[in-house]
Amino acid sequence: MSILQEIKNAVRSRSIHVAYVDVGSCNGCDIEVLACLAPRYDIEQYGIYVHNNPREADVLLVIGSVTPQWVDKLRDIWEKIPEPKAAVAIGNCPISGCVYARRGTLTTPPVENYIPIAAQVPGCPPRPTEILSAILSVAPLIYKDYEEKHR
Amino acid sequence: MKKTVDVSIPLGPVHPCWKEPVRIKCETAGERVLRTEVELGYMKKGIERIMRGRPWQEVMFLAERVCGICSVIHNMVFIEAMEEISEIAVPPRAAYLRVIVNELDRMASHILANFSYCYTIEHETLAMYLLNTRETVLDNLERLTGSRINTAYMIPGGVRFDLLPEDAAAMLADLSKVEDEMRRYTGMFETGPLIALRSKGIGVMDREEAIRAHTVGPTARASGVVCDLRLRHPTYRELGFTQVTRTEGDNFARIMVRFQEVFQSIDLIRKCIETLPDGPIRGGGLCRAGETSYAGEAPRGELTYSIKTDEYGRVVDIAIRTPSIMNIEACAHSMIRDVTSIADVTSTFISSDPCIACNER
Amino acid sequence: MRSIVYYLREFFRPEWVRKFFFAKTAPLVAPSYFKDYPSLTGKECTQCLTCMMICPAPGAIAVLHKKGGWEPEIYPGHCIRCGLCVEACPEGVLSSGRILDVTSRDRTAFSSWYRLQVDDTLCMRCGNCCVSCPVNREVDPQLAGTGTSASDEVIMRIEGGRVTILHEEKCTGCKTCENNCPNRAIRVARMVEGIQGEEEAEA
Amino acid sequence: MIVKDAVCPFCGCLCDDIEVEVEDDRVVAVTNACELGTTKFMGEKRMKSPILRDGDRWKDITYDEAVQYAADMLLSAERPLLYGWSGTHGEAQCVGVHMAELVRGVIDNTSSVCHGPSILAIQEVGHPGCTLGVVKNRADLVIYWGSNPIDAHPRHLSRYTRYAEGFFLENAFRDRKVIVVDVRKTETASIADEFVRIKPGGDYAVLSALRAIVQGKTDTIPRTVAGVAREQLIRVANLCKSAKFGAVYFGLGLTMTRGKYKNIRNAIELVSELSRHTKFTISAMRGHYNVYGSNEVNTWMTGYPFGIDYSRGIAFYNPGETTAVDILARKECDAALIVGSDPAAHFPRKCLEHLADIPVVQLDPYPNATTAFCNVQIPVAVTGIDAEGTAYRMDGVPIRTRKVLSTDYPSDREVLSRMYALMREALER
Repeated sequence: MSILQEIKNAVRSRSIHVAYVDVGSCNGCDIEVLACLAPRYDIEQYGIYVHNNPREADVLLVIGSVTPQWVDKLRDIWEKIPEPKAAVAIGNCPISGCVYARRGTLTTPPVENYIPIAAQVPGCPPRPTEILSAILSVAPLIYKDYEEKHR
Repeated sequence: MKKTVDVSIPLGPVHPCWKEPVRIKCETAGERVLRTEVELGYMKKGIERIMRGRPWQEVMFLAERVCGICSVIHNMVFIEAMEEISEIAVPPRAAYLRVIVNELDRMASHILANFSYCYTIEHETLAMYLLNTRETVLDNLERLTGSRINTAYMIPGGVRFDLLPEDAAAMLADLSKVEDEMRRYTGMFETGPLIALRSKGIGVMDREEAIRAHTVGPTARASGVVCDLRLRHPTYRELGFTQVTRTEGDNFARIMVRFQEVFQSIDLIRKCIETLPDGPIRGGGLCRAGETSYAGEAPRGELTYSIKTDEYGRVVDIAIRTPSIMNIEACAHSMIRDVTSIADVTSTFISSDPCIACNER
Repeated sequence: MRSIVYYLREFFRPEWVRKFFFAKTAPLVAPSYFKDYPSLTGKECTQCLTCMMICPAPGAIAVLHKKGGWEPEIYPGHCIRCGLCVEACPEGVLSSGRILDVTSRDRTAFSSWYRLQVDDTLCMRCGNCCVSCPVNREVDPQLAGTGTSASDEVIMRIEGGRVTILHEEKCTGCKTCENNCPNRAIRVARMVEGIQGEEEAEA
Repeated sequence: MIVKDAVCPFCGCLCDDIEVEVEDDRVVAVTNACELGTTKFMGEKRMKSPILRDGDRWKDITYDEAVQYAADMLLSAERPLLYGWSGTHGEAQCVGVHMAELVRGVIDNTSSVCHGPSILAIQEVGHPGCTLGVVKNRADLVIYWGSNPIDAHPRHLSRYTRYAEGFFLENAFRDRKVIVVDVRKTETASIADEFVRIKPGGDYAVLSALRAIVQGKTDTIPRTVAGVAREQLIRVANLCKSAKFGAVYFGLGLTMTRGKYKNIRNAIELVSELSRHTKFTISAMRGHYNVYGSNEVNTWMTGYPFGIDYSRGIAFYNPGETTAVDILARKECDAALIVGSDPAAHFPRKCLEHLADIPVVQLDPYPNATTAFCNVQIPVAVTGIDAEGTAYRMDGVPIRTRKVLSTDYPSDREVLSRMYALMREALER
């Protein structure tokens, strides 16, 4: 492995731009992602920066079970994210639909049906600590030797 | 011929300023925004449809998940509506504990709303201060109920966990810390000249307009409307509750009302802990058939549950009216009228504390 | 000018300066009182299915037959960590946060009743409800194996051309039948009451 | 009186655990059976005696007259059609084949309009099938493709696939996965773990896509195949590959849609593809309780499963030429004997126009849509209720149905044997 590649790996895993998209959640996971910004958890000390702009993001946090409005829009957003990219499902909703996965619901979970999911953070809602450690654990795996893997 | 509308700019549904998907169409003439229109429907999950035919212990969790920010009040209004239907009495200790949890949740919600406003007007320092204080509030919520959000604390006829004396002491200590911090932040907000530039006199809605638009909660109270449903709640009346009202009706007033209500909540919790009666925390009682419409004061305003149950206590029909729907429409039509820039659209919209998840369910 | 003074005052508070130079974020741990996913305490499960009955999230908990007896299993991604199963379990098989301690001290519990209703006009008599019912499977192994029931001890069976409910009192309210009915013909009404025993004498 | 372990003569499941309560030679209650079976057991409004069309009225006649009429009709016909057979027992079907050979007629059974294409595909590539017991005891993945067992075979799920405790599965009900592939969300789909909704007529494409994924050529799959997202196809293929033992059940939704037998061929090839990774079987969801039996009986007596033409003196089989719909549509046949089926309810209009022109004799206990086309209808005993007989379950297991009632009605076999004897006598003379 070249030194350049090593530098790239190191830099990439310490500089993660995050976009999050709420495809029909109860807001619970949403504000727990926000709480990660709080100085208590301080997501930025790990080099994670929360944008809401898919075009400059590396990691997409998907929150919520998929509502009919989002079925096509979610794919569009995913395609707008430049490579290398990864999606992390936050909370139960994108994994199983949580309590909404019942008869009569309008949602169509799981999110895996629409975009590939790299990691899942179960919980309703997950604690900010769990979200943080999930993002931190998924980042190096994806960005390590990205060029080698996708040559 | 003179063109009145230059271009129609859509904001959202994915926008850095609002955390939930909503779309605002702004009709602009130059830099000025003439009219706005809010487009909803990105979060419709059909919760009321799912709720039908389910017993309280399932609907309770669905009600909580109508909105994750003000989950406690959804739980409380639903449970109190069921208690009204089934004529279940609540032990006094449980009623006080409910107030404590509800006020903690209200504090968290108000601080979050003010955080979003500060974030939107790019005052990130104050925003981060507020978010950190919110963590302290959530700690207390977690200590009492076991989880930070979606606490599932109230059940028909009582609450689930008791407040231990050592936790009560810790809560009082935390509350005075929060009060100190909040005093400082309120001072910063009140006196900050840059904040005043972005807040004072922007998004003004006067009293008549507020009444005509049926606004509720802090948004209405900032325009001088008396609308706090806690004035009618028996436990709050025992505690001697009075409403916070301001008269300016602009962004600044709406945020300041929330700051003041946080202090009020702190006082209420203190009073609750001091006068917490002894006794059981659960009275029992089965849910029965009946029909009622019950309203409570959510952090964003009046929240109404209209419920019809069958003989086994299952919800046959349910309709929820959440506060944000009135506030969002009032915001779009009364506050954001002929404002000077697009930036004011976002800040005014956030100042009315819209909750899209509540709204669309 | 006033704002500059304000910010200077803000940043030169000794508290802030101390924080700035000795910044320490809290370690990423959950407090002990956090209601995490229920874990097993090691006590014996009697397969009463109370946990499945009270669980508000679909597919979050199942009592499975493991080597050496029954054992509840929690499915993360479905479980919403409400702690109701912990509180409802009469044997204390599950534990989460400090719910067990608090409930045993306050003597709080849930008691429940169940009612079964079958809508004959919707029912196809496919037998899914009878065979999927965990109590039926336990009572009559023949039913579980072949879909045939000859025993009168089961909760419900197809008898006389309709789903006949024989022992409503055996129902544990797990709603497996309701979830596996393709026509929504069978409905379980669960009536749950939160109760509290008499306070123990101060000791 | 309670008759235990009766066999339900309705669908291909042939549930053999039915308890029938009989009082005064009437069925009063049925236990364990599904709605369909219960209704069949409790059936009322049976015909009292054979009827003969007399102008625009019906005339009651005796069995002797009716049998004589049928024998005469068949003997005088140039190209008689003997159709149906799936609603009767195997012994009667035997007699039917002999009869067809005697009068040099065409014998066809209902599979020519239901699972005929499946049989054609099986003739081409073989049938990796198994009995229902194997599925019950081993399968941890069941796929229903284009069939809705809750409506058509209600107890299939509870007895054999979804819920039944398996000998080799610890928590069978939890461990089993059910995938439903259909064009609409059926009742079965509502209790399935995975529902694949395809556009009508897209079965072949979806099967081919699944084959490609199983072969590892995932990158060749477009974003959607016949309305199914690529991700879902990959998930389904992975579910199939990771199963220990899978079973595919297909219904007319696969057989009788665009592509016909090529669909089934593709499905069988998918199964053999999957069998390189794990164990997989495929079976048809047969409709009538003894339609499998009619194929069996025809095959071991004539060599062909359906649509056998004896006009040349030897058995000749050419689906599309010697099958009932084609013969009727070409207005070839000049007499029809219909046993245990109701073609008038299912055949195209053109066929029915011809059926109305020719003499028709029907053997059926109840008046049905075909009655309107009949010259003579002979009420017979219902196999499994007031007659005994052998029937073949959908997986090819012969089951002897039991008699729960005693009535005066003759069975299909008796009526047909008498007819056959009369015809032989007449020919020998």
